[in-house]
Amino acid sequence: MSTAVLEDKTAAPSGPRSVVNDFSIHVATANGSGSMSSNNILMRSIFQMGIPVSGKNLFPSNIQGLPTWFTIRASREGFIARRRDVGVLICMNPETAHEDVRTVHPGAAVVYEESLNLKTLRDDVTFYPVPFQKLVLELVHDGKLRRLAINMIYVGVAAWLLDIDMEEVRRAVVKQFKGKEKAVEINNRAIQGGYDWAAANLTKSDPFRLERMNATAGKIIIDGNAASAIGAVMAGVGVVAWYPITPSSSLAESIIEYAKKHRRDPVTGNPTCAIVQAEDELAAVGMVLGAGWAGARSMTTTSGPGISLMSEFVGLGYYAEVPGVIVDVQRVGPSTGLPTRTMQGDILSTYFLSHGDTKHILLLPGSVQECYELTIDAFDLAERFQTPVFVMTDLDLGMNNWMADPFPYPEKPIDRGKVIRTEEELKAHISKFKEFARYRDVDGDGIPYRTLPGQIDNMAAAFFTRGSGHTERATYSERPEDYQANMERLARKFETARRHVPRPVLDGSGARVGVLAYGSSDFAVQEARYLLARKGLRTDSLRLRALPLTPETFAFIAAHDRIYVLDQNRDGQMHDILRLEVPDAHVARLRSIRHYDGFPLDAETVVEGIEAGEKN
Amino acid sequence: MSTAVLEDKTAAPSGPRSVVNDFSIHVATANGSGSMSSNNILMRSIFQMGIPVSGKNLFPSNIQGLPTWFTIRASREGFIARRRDVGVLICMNPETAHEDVRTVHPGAAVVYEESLNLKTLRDDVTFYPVPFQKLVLELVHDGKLRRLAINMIYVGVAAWLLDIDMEEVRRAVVKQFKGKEKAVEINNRAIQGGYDWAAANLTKSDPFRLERMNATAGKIIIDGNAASAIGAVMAGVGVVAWYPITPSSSLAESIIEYAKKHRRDPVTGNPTCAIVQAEDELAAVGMVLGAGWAGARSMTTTSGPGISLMSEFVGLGYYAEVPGVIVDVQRVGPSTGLPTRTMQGDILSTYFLSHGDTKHILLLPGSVQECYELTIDAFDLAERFQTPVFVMTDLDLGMNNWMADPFPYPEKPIDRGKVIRTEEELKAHISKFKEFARYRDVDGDGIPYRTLPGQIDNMAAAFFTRGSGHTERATYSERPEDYQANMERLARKFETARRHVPRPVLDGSGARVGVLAYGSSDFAVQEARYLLARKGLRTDSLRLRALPLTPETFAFIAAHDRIYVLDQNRDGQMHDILRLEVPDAHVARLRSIRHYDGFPLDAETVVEGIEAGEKN
Amino acid sequence: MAAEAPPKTAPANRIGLGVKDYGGLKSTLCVGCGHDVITRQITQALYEMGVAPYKVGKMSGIGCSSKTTAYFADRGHGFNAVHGRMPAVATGAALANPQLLYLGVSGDGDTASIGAGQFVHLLRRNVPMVYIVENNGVYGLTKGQFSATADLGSQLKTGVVNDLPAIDLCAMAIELGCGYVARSFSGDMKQLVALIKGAIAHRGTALLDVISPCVTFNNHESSTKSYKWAKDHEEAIQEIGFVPYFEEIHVDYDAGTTQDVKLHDGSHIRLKKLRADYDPTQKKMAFELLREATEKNEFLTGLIYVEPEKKDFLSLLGLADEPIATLPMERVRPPREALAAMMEELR
Amino acid sequence: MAAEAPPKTAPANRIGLGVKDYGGLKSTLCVGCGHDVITRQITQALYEMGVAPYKVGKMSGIGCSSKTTAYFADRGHGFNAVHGRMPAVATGAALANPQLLYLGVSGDGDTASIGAGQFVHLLRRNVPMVYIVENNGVYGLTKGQFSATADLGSQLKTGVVNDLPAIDLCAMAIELGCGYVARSFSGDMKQLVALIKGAIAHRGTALLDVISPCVTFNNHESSTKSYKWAKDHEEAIQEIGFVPYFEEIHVDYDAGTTQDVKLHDGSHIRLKKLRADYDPTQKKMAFELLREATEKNEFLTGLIYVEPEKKDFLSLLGLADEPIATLPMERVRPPREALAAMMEELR
Ligand SMILES: Cc1ncc(C[n+]2csc(CCOP(=O)(O)OP(=O)(O)O)c2C)c(N)n1
Ligand SMILES: Cc1ncc(C[n+]2csc(CCOP(=O)(O)OP(=O)(O)O)c2C)c(N)n1
Ligand code: SF4
Ligand code: SF4
Ligand SMILES: [Mg+2]
Ligand SMILES: [Mg+2]
Repeated sequence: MSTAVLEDKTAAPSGPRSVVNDFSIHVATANGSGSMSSNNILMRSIFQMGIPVSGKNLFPSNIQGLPTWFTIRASREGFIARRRDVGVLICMNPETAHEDVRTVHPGAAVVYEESLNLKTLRDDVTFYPVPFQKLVLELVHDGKLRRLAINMIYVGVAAWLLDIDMEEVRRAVVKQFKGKEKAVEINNRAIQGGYDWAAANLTKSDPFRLERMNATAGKIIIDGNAASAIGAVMAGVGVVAWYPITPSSSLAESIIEYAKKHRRDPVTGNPTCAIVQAEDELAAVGMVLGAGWAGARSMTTTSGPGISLMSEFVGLGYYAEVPGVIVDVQRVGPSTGLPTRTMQGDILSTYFLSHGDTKHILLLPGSVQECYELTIDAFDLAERFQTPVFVMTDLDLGMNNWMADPFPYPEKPIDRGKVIRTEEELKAHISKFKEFARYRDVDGDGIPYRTLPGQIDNMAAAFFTRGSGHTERATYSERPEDYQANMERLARKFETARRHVPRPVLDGSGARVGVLAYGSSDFAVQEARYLLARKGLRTDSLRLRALPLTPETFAFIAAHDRIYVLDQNRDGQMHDILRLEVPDAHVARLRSIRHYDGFPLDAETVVEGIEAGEKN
Repeated sequence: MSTAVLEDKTAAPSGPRSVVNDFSIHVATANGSGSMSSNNILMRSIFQMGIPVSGKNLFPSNIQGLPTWFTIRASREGFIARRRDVGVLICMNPETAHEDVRTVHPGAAVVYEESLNLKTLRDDVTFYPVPFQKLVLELVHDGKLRRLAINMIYVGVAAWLLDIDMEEVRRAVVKQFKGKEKAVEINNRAIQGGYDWAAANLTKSDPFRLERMNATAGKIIIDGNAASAIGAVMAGVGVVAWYPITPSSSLAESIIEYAKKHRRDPVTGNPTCAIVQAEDELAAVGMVLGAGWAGARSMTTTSGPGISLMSEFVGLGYYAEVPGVIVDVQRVGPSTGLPTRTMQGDILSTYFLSHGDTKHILLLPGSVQECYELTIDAFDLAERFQTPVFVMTDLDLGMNNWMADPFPYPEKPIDRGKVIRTEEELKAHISKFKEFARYRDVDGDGIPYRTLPGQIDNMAAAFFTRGSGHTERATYSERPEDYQANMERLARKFETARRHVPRPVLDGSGARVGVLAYGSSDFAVQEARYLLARKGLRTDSLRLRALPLTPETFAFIAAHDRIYVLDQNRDGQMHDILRLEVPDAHVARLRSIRHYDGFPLDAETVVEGIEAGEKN
Repeated sequence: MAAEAPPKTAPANRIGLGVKDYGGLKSTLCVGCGHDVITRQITQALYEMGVAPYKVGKMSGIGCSSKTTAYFADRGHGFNAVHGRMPAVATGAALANPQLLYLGVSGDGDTASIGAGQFVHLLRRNVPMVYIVENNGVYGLTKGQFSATADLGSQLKTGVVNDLPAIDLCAMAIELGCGYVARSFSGDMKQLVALIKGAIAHRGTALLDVISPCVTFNNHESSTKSYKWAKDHEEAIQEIGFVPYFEEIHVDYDAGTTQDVKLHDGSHIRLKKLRADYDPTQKKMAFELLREATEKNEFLTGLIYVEPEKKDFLSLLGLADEPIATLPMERVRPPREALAAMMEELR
Repeated sequence: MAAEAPPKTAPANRIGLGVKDYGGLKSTLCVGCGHDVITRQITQALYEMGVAPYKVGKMSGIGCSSKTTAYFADRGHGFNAVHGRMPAVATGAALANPQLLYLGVSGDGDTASIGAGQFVHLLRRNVPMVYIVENNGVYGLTKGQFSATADLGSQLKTGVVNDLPAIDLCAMAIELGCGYVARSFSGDMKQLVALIKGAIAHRGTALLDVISPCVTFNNHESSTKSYKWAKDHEEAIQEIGFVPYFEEIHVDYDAGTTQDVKLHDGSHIRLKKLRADYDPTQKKMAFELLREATEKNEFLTGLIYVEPEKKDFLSLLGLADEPIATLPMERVRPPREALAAMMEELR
């Protein structure tokens, strides 16, 4: 198990003692070489054996030819965060082979194209040279197909080496190629060829093995972007305006796919979701606000650079109170940064996005299931609070493969917020509150009522939406009282949001030390707590699922002596937001742990950070 | 003096006891009615009498016809902040006359067009009805000129009422109309007419009088935008790209004027400053970065909405390390907000502007002289730190009239930072550091060296500027070590900046209570401290002049029990930044006082805030 | 009420409303501003077309011109977007609810300077809306700087000369496939009303580039966007009549001198040619006309190009006319089986 | 070295450099990408023109195309701006130092989609630079979505059909006053080199819209930007010869069939007409040509419009050729008297 392998690092080379269902497989190939299907098949086969898995793709910001790595982690305990140490390395990329081997942990098994001659590089790992080039010539006759097929051969070799059930592999192949006869047949031949060659020519001498278990029954494998897309489709999104940007593009593209099938009007058969590729992010968010103003559930998907470009429009949405959902699949910034690496780098700047006094609602999914659920919530909150709501995911969640239970059907009916839809509702409103004033706080929660353009043929229903100063009646005003009162109401509205945003997730048993994390950090945090516990350090944990902070968070901080705040960014952005909002007396309890090299967070980093903190 | 008049509020109506050189004159007119010249003449006349003055224009966001107010404050003590109470009200605008009179303080003197019939509105002020309409018919024969001339008549009336020396008035007229004979003559006639009519028909029965003193000799009157413009011209700005936006437009337009005269090459006679009106703010800041990269001192001027639009490009400047100066003349946000009102609303969002981990250098001028000086500093800092530097002024500083000593000539030579300009310098650098690596921290201060395009015909001098991940050698990189090391260097560079940005201004005598302010708040703060002292509460003050915070600020906070932080925004933005950066133990000392109705800060607000805080 | 209250005597239109019912707040623009004149023509056109005022979506950006949407049809909702970004907001609104008449008013700075990018893409998509540019060659609201439509060589009061060529919004619109492109002058009320009515009858983006003098900053001698200059130079290429679909057509016109164009809603626009055989349905002629006008520095007004059959953005997307905005939950949230199917695929 | 190392045997050019001296880093683009071919033509053109490599300012935005500025002339500085904003950065650089040759490479998404606004204004200003659009009709770097230059009706691999008209960058450029407008194809190396050399010789913005197939996402049967489609459909309107100013001119050409255009730096471009009497100095013809090409769905390449005498932005601003960027303090900081004078006015 994890710790065992952590120990392995020291005890090199590892003997015959076997490591079962708890190691990771690291495949090094070149971008655009079609290795993605092989890796999926490998991962699915393990998954189908009932073993918890996760798959992470580490790819470059180009389309073809640069190094790519795919890591499959099998974890009996069900830990699916990234882990630093590699059990089995498959070297298919000459460019990186040497460094790949050099950086692998002692005791690892290394499969490689024999012509690369890596054997001599070190003596504390087990080498398995394989003549991939030769084999592919024998196994695949159509030259055009070889470039891809060669990657299937290592699937076969790995299957033999790790005891992967070939039945499952064949099932995975069928699934991967959606039953396309020819493809299935060719790839199966290549895989079988690799398997047979390995059986005939290799002798197993490393500890890593896979054994059937029963921990994945009924589960699905999905990436966070697809999950968010399903959420949007189920939430009844009506207008999607987007501009392509890694790592968010596949979110919009999944919506297109799902909407085609599942968003036709049961009554008329017409599409009930309009999807537009905008000319840029300013236009995308502008369309979102236009649609939100007109009464549709609208959204856009983007990443850091897009968020910056949306900044002016988001201020308009905040101040004029127009709903809209913005999903930020975060990547490494600043600027263009590392488009294909993961980070939680936009938290602070998005929380305060746009000039003037602004604060926004941010939702923070911590799993693919929450990508689904919080995307649905985002639409309810956007319309309830009549403001742009952000869903902050990241590349690790959004583009990597995660195991999850099937998503539950949303039982909660859609909440469209305080909208006066008909002449009758208008009359009722007026008789209750004397008049309809767009920006008047008649309920004391800071949230006013709105009407939609073109719905009610009544002078009293019409109002003017603007980003300039306005009265409660939505008329233009520069009067200091009007301005200040409105800004105070907006602050009040934000306070109301504290009671409506998703609550944090607590795991507490009265420990003195708390671990506070959010988003994709959770997997590593939970694994780290497990490891720390085995080392005798008990911790409680709180996972934020939204900003503004809710009462539970303040209570958690009040209940612990030291709270370690996990940020996947340089500046400890969430730590800073907490510092701004917790009571003075508790400020000193907050400690910041930061991880920001572009790789997903791993348990060891968390363990090291907390252990270091506890030392002094 | 101030307090005396504060008392007046209660003692209504004030008797014959006279208030000398310490009250404000409030002129209510309509926008575009040409009252600006009259108000300037009135202000200048007082100024020329040696009495400290300030003039504030409260105007609407339109071009013609809406209410406008101009307030002239005369202050023997030299306090030039806005004051709430009005001594003398001049009502020229029928639209607002009633409210103007209703809101004036007891004891005030009210001059008004007699046909408005305001007398009956209250009995605790002194009314002076004047037949302006009739008078202008007699005094001005050319019908077209009457609309403007009528405003000159109230200058004459005020002169008589307040004992303003008509000699000074005539001098001011000449200055205002740059000696244009006809204009001078017509306006003098109107003014004299008003004066004579008043002398013949009014009896002075209010306490307000002006007396010659000697506190303005040699001083200038200027607005902050013109001051910044002079700063830019003296700093040797080479490229100015701007997009019009209130209240910053006059800054760029002043540069155009001053550059025409003073920025021709002494050698060739060619312009040494290129000024371009860009198509929008994204383009403006893009041009600034392009010019900064090519080696010119470049700048743009804008306000909140522009800052939001510049957000993506600013992240590029931060990460690719390209110098540029951005002046933000802040107005009331969010969104379009109140374009003609003042606020310090962009501090927090600008400090953290753009996605990813970013922090920027902000300079905070607190007077017109500092608009001049800190604009010069901004260019040095931008080139020294190879990053965008922001000068955060506001509408009150930028567009209102302020008294100041003439600006000193910049004795410090221009600092162009770490630039390798010649083949020789390059050779020297290489022999010292083995090679030229654009992003390597060879000096330990986080600041690397740069070369300029097209200057050195040597392979070693060339490098590639990009917003994506890069090595010390400026080559493309996605390696985690490269990324993290570079981000840490950028953080180090920011720490270095703490030792180079303008120091705060301290006024301390060991009091327990500290007042911490920045920008245009200073005038009100200093007046408030004076008032509090007279009430027995001693305070020390610190005025920030830049972010990041410098050691003096931490020392100041360490040395005081309670520190009141003045913010002209809703959310206490500077208070929050302090909270993030002060030691845990001092967090509880910070108290936030916020003023955000769009009017300039006044002393009473500060006094009330501090007194309230001291009570509990 | 509109900037200047229309005659109280105006008869009721086909939906029983008087011109007053199409009014808005009192204008806060400068006395004599061309924009206020256009506001009145918009009011008049809406009234004559019998548009239900609450079905008008008034879109604009930022500028004096953009303020004017508050001065008419105040039974309809209005949306002042941010500067230069009206097109995106209007596009989003049209997607959400195609049943409104989106009437956009923008300025030359709002459209041709900061807004150029969105303008280009709005036209390319052919989003159904009336897009009126109140073109005065300057930024009025920021006190008179040149915009990107300022003519080459024209002068500011301050004496500053514009040395960049003007962007011809009509030429750009035609190049980008716009199906209704007209140029007019705020001083030519009769023509303007007819062109606005035609724009309302058209389906797709209808662009009206209307010269609208800024009396405060660009109405002086050396200006080429002043009332005087425009009056002296305007040359209408047609005399424009409009026959709405709800009035029967009198066929009493001479096909030789007059061209009849049937618009999307069945209305007809009647063009009495003032330029021998100019045919606005011929793109080739339109380009030619505009190019020559620029070269010869002519100020031509009228319907420059029209393509009534062009498909608009919504039909290209296959959207129905029923607004997505107001569909009930049952019609937008997929049933349990649908989610189950999605999950099954992922097993 | 350039994507594919040029023959070592290449002779030295007029400043004694070989073609290798104009090379850059190894390309990381897909094997067969049209962009790499263009990179080689740029390298070749710089070499043949004898441009000092360190005097080249390589500008670009974001995209596969924008990456290519790293693959040539690595003795010059390069600047990858943010997506779609190369024009502003290039403009600022040109103002700071007019002595560089600004060579910009962008993509169709970078220029026509997000960049449309800045593109419009760059052209309007006529900023001196070579602006090459590597046009593949898709967003390569984000995996093949349609860009705004995708042709009406063209299809993605996924079967998605583009139902919006393509933006014709050449037509837009001419409309906006660009003085050197050409269209070419990465497969037509001879023509491309000549056109790039002409662009370098021109003063002002020189736009080259070069069809450059994306072999990974837009090179399939149903694509209208594939190698096959382009090869099958390309029709050159001229055969282009280029005579640099530093070589004496041979006047042996037939004025009837060949047109000689003298460019700003004294070089000549020789156009052997393949289309009877097409004259690229006639704006009217240029518009006509492009309009018809669009209607008939023709793929015409060559020098479409040229106006060698047009003033560029820097001369309009009255800027000298000496870079502002490097003026010493004495020449940019006004003397004491100047400040004193400013203060005096404010007394
Ligand atoms: C992002 C942004 N930049 C600048 C401004 C300032 N601004 C307001 S209106 C305007 C130009 C208006 O010109 P135009 O569109 O021609 O309208 P006009 O006033 O001439 O009718 C500008 C630059 C703004 N409001 N927002
Ligand atoms: C602000 C911003 N939005 C989106 C992106 C993502 N992005 C990178 S390249 C690109 C489009 C590239 O297309 P094109 O300009 O045609 O270049 P090509 O790759 O086709 O050569 C996009 C949308 C980005 N980098 N920045
Ligand atoms: S400034 Fe010009 S555009 Fe604006 S309202 Fe006045 S006249 Fe009209
Ligand atoms: S994706 Fe297309 S454009 Fe990008 S490098 Fe590959 S072939 Fe070229
Ligand atoms: Mg205008
Ligand atoms: Mg492309």
